[in-house]
Amino acid sequence: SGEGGEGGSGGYPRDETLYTVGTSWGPPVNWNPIMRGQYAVGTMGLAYEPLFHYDAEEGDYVPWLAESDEWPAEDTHVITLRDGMTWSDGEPIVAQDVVTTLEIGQLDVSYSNIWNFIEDVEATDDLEVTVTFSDTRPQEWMNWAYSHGIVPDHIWGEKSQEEITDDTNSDPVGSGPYLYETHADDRMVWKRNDDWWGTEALGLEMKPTYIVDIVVESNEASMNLVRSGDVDISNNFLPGIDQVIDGEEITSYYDGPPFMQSANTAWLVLNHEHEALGDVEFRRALAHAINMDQIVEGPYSNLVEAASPTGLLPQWDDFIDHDLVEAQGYSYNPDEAVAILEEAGYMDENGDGYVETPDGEPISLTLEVPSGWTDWMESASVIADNAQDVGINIEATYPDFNLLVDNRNDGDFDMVVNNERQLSNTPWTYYDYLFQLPLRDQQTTVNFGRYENEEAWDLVQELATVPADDTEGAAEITSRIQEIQLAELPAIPLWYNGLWSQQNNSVWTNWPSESGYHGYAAMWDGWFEIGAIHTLAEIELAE
Amino acid sequence: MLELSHVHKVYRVGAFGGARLRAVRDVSLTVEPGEVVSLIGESGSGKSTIGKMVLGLTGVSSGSIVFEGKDVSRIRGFSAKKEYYRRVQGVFQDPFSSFNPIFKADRVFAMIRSSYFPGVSDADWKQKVLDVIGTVRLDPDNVLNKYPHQLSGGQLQRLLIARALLLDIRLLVADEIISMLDASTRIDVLNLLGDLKERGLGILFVTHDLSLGNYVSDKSVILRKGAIAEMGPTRRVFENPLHPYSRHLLSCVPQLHRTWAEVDAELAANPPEDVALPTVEEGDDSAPLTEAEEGHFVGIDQR
Amino acid sequence: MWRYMGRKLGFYGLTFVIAVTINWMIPRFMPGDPVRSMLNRASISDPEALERMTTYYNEVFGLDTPLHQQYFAFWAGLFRGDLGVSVWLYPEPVTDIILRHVPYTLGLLIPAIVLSWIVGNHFGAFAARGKVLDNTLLPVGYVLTATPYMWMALLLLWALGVMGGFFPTAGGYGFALTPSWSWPFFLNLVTHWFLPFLSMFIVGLGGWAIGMRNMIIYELEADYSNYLQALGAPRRLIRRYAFRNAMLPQITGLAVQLGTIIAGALLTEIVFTYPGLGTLILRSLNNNDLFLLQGIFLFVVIGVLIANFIIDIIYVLVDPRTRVQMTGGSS
Amino acid sequence: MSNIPGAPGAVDPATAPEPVGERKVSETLHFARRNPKLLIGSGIVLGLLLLGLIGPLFVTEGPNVYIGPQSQPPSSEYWMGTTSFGQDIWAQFVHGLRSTFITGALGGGIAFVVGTTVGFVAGYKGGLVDEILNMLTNVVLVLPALVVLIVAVAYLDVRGLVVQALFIGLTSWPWAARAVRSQALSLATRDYVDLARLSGRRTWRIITTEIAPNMSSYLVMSFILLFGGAVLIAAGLDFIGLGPTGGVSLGLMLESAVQWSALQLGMWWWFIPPGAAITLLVGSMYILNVGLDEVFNPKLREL
Amino acid sequence: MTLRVNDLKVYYQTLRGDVHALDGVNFDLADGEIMGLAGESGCGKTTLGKSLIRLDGRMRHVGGTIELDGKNVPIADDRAMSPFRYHEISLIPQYAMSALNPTRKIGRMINELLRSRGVRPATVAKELNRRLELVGLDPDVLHRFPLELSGGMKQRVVMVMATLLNPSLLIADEATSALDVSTQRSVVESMVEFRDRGYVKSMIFVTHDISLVYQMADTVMVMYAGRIAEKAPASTIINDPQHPYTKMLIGALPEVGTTTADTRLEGIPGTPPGLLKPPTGCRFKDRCPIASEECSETPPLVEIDPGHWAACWKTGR
Ligand SMILES: Nc1ncnc2c1ncn2[C@@H]1O[C@H](COP(=O)(O)OP(=O)(O)OP(=O)(O)O)[C@@H](O)[C@H]1O
Ligand SMILES: Nc1ncnc2c1ncn2[C@@H]1O[C@H](COP(=O)(O)OP(=O)(O)OP(=O)(O)O)[C@@H](O)[C@H]1O
Ligand SMILES: [Mg+2]
Ligand SMILES: [Mg+2]
Repeated sequence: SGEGGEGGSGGYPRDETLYTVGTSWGPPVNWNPIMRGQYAVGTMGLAYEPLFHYDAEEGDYVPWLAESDEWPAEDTHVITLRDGMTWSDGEPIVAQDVVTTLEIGQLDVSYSNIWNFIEDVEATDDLEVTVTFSDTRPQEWMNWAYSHGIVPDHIWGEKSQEEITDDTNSDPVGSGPYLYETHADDRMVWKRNDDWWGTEALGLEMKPTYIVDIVVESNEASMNLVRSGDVDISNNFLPGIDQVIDGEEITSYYDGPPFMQSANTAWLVLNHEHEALGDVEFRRALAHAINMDQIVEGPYSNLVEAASPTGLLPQWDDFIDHDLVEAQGYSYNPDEAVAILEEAGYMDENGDGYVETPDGEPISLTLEVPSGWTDWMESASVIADNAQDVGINIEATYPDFNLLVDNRNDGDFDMVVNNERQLSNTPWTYYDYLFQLPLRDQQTTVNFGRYENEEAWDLVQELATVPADDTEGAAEITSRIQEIQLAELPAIPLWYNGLWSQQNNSVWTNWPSESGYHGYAAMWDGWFEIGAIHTLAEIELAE
Repeated sequence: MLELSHVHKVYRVGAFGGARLRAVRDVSLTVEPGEVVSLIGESGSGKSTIGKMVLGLTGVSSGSIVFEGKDVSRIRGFSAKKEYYRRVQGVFQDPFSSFNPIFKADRVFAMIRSSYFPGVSDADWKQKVLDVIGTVRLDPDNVLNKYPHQLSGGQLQRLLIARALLLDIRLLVADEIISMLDASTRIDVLNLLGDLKERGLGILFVTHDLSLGNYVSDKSVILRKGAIAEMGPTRRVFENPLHPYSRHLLSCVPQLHRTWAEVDAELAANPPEDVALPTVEEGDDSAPLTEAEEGHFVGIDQR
Repeated sequence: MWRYMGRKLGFYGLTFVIAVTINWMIPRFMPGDPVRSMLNRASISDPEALERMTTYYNEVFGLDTPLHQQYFAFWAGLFRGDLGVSVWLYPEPVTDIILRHVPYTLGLLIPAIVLSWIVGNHFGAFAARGKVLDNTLLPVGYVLTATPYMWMALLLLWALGVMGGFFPTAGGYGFALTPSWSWPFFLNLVTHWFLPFLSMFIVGLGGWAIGMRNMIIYELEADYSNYLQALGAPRRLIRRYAFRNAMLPQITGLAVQLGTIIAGALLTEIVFTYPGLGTLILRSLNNNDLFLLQGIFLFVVIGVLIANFIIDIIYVLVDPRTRVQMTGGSS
Repeated sequence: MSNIPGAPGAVDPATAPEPVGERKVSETLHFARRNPKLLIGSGIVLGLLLLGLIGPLFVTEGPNVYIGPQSQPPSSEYWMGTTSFGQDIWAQFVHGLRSTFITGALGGGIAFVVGTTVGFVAGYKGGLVDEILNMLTNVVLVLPALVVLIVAVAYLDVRGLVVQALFIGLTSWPWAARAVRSQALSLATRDYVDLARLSGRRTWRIITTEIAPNMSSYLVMSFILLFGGAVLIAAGLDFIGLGPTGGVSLGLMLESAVQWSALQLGMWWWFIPPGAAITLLVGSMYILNVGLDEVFNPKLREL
Repeated sequence: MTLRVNDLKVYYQTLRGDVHALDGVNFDLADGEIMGLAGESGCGKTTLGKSLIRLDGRMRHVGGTIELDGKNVPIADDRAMSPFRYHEISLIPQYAMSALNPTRKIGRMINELLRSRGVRPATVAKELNRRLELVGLDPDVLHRFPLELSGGMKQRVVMVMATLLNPSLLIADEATSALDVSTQRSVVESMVEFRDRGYVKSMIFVTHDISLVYQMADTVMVMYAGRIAEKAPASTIINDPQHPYTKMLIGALPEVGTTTADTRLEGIPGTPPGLLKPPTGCRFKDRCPIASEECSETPPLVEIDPGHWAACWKTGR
């Protein structure tokens, strides 16, 4: 490559530096861990850390800043911090930091909804925090606890709402394994914190001295960089990467399809306020009409897998009721779709090739995906074609992303594709996403389809109260939820979006793989906390 | 019939109309039926501008132009203009650019017909056209159904006059109609003007050539820098030029039988008597005339 | 002369006011709400919090006052160099973001324009030398100008970057480097700059060559050329005069073409992910940061106006005709 | 992208357009038939047009349908190969060509109509009207079209071919207006224009029947340049993702080729043809224009 | 004898064939002679002027010879002509208004021209200033751009420039037609002055204005349709023309003092023939009131009086 001889030119030594790309889509401008979705890559995970991590492989919570925790009563959670940890400015990490972090949630920030169920938080000791709940929801609480970073009280304690939302926190004082080094419009550079508490406490030794995360917003540029070895790992969707992965120099988790681990589910969200879409039979017919293989093989060239009818990620296999799926699931079957439609009275009376409602009203639906999201655009047009093949008139449209979001939040749409929920500690996040009630004028994060089923929502709430480590108890509830889900099809799971991760092994090797170490090689927000941080310790220099 | 009184024309020149150019300054003159009035002057003296104003092709800055009792500069509206053109027509300097090169030459007749004689039958119209072509002494076979480039300048110029004659015109503005023609043909066109005069037409004849102005006109107006330097019956003006500028002009005209030297010698031998020229204040735009002898006026002296 | 400049400045001022007004109007009268799109990304589920934040951001972006106040506030901000706050990179000021990218665009544009103009003009003058040259070089020139900027960029990127591996394929400088005043850094900068520059240079070249060829043919037909020939002046002298005189309209051509060239630079940058304004435009589009987009628009307009003014001044300095007309020479 | 410097026809706005009489027509044909630039240029343009017109009739499936194996290089079955999803690039190509012609014709057409109207009115009316229109023209001319378009189009939620063409048309007319204006300005001083006014013709008829036909070759050339410019601008817009939503065009093909890593995967058959077609189309239009110029402009004719 | 033109034929090539613009032109020009060249438009005056200095791309030398000061002038050979141009034969074009490079100061342009013709500007600088003053120009004009001068001034500058190397022959093609009468007079008078001072040996003054020719020329040559009709001393042409064409032409000119009321002048009926396929015989015969049988033969140009040449069967002795 043209970058050849620049190692010695005052840059970062190549063999001490990990180059990453594909996570940030804009210049790093913000290191404020409270402002979810806006901060630079690594702000959460490399600089700020949560109380717990979650091991998605094992389904366990891993104490992180916390050393231990216990539930002395159903509505009380006592968390003890590790001793001897310090912030990067040298101040000790104490219980008050946790209290302050939680209390920031009383302002208008993204996690302010935890105060719906938290009653009080108190530093009962230098290192001990006691949280009491007005409404105990361990699954939801633990979700917060592992996904939100703790910030130092001595810096954040006195900040007002405005200071918190508008602060770029350009000199982040965190607890994590890396320190802010520098940034430019197209890169974010982290330097290893050699005093990190975890080296000793967790036995984790971070390999790269520097992590340079590069901002490149086009996947083709990213592809060039991985192929040339200018970067070590790319975390964006690279169309055609299947032709490039050779298992030697360029690797991903699997050597063959689907190449990537699954990261989240893409759902076909249906607007239940629409006459036909509100009819479960119609939905069922639609579900049968979609040829997922065509999407998987076409736009994705086998880089993704078709989703289970439950939509739960493979990592949540324990929560899937396989017998139920066997009995009640569906698969691509256009004839079946036609039959279902016919039986339910959806027929093409006017001869335009498309079915009408039983009342004879013509049906014409649009499937919206954001303009410019090319893989989705392609997929949407496949879905529309599939549906048209069984007589359902669906047209794929590609509005601007914001318009789509507005429409979606307002309930002003027929169908959209959405994948906002990631892999997490609990399928509760998915069910919360599907069934949350009550409906509001604006559905900004969940239940875009405005599906109303009190029974299902009660079950979801019940799931939230299951102790975090009670997998079986949870599985029992998820099975009951799935029964409703498969009968009702509130939304149709389409495919599992991959944890896009492709690595060039010429400098760093020993990346997570099917045959090797089972972890996640991703710089994505939220993934360090479910195991990706370990990857930084696992990788090794190539010969 | 036509009376210009204290006509001014100011052009705005330069982008944003920054500068002003006084092309015509306080011009007053009359044209009577059956009278040929020559407007004589060097390039840029405002001759064409006067012609254009009379024809309503450009506006008048101040003063009035009255034709048969109506103020021409106040004619508003398309149909009023059209009526005016029934009475007043013009012929321009360049016969070749007076015809749209992509159409046949006799289209100028058809335009008159469609505007003014929509009701006339084909046969009547044909007769009318043949009549006027006869009047201008052209052979219809030679000129009809031809493209402009197939005709000579003289023919074209005569066609234009014929075109004007299709209408019942009272006044013809002839702007340098012969300056582009060859010596051998220009005289025919000039003679034609003489014929028209006989028919009672008033003619405003614009020229820079003194001998030509002299040949046809009853009254001559010598213009300088937009203002009248001298005006009077042609013979008087030429035999007894009163304004120094007119004298200078006459001395420079190449004459066929007298050389410049002879002319200069003559002038030196019997120097013309000087007349008192009218004067104006600095910054005054008017250009008054003094009547030196009957009907013979001199204007201000502009340096 | 000063009056002329004053008038020109007046015109540019007016253009600027119109551009600003249009720019101000677009987000306010077209569909789409920037604040909402910003909140959409923040994934706030609590409806009350959402409402409070909407109010807050409306205030931040100055969308809460009556329209005319917004308009004046916009102007006032403009004079303070304040183009508002980016939605995408909230809370960074738009001006700061743009200023970081401008040097790259200028660094690409100015050499590309100047060099393609100079080389193109000589090339064109050379082509006008004879029929054979004319008939072979001319079509090449036309094909070059007809090439969409991004396609030329793609071809070069593919051939010399991806396939050949001679040049880096993205970015403004190597990712291993931190900007410094050192030779290695400078060289690195140049290797990244070269392909985008080359592609703009090549496309630009064709246009100027053709323009020059047409102008010079026209000048060689002019009366003064004819007269010089009649007086037996050698072709060299005549060509020199013709070239110089043909150059002058090419200067104005530069002003006319500026918009196109800038558009070309933006597209080229996008192909090479070169961190200039073009890439920034694409990013602000993809992230729906309409405030940033507006800011870039204003910047480009100001740049174009300044460039036009400079070209005007240059033109006045080199063409005696305009100079004389302006001082009101006698004629 | 609206014009190329010193584009043919823009060379010399002062040269009077040639008249086209009968003789001229045959002469023009004579030169036209002998002008390789004209012949080659129009040959390619017509060929591409034909391809865009009838090509889509011969591809059975829509341009975006997955019909074949993925990422195939050109073969006898898929003439231009397939995309990474197995779309037939040939089908996309012919459909894209068609919409490129539509955008060009529509965008160029709108720009042409606006530009010539503004140009004619400004040039013919002169005075204040001219100054205001001229100012407007210059303002639009100075603003960089693509950037204006990006900002404007970015606010549109759903974009179509027609809207795109409309926007392009509304931003790319000024240089045509300027050129037409200067031509009209010189033609409006022709005597036959004045003569038409004296014949009682209305303004718009004078513009359409006296002035416009005399610059028809010039107008044709302007349209061609506007067409080419519109195609290039449209391709630019398409390329940055502001193209018509859900359509096919050569620009969109380029965009998707880039987005789907055709460069990195060496799928040259995906990004070479659309760019080459645009270049070829616009380039041959320019060459055609030089040819036209050489045919119509007597100064450039060669025996 | 300065110039001897012998049976000169120059054609224009056009699509529809050759235009016989000069079809056998013979004349002599004596030292110190100013010859006015008159005739109707299109008769070949400009062509003749141009042939003597530079044929443009479409002109073709078909036949005939030109001798200047005893040397053959190779008009068909552009390269061989070069030494003659400016040094021997010079030109004041009709388009003097645009004959100067608009972007060069006049002085600089003259210097560059001189240098390119192998003359050191310094050697003629004094002469240049003197001549400028002679024609009434401040030498300061050399520091100005052409745009800053009026038409008459430019005309004079071109005149000075064209004659700076004292050519044997100066061709002035309609050099004063665009000027106002008073300017015209002063320019014409300076031309005569130049001849008198010997700056130019002889001069061909092309014009369509016969009265102007009378003011300055020693001899007048009248052309008709690519041929010479008559050549004679100026006063003879005006007062005693012999060729019927000349007679009619003179007869058609009004004079200051004549009016329609006194005399009615008559033009020449008809139009000159096209030169694409010129008629055989005398080209004027179709318009000639005294044409007869013999006119279908081409009349030779004969000297009917000393210094008076005419091409007409009727005038021959
Ligand atoms: N449309 C115009 N705008 C500005 N100035 C004009 C316009 N028309 C004429 N002029 C100016 O007005 C003055 C008088 O012009 P006009 O055409 O009347 O002169 P003229 O006497 O006819 O000259 P010529 O003999 O050259 O035709 C000139 O200085 C001319 O430049
Ligand atoms: N470039 C040309 N191509 C073809 N024919 C030409 C060309 N130039 C002149 N002619 C023809 O040659 C003949 C002589 O033209 P020339 O210009 O010498 O006439 P002229 O006497 O100078 O006329 P004028 O008084 O109008 O200047 C004319 O019939 C003319 O049509
Ligand atoms: Mg005039
Ligand atoms: Mg001539």
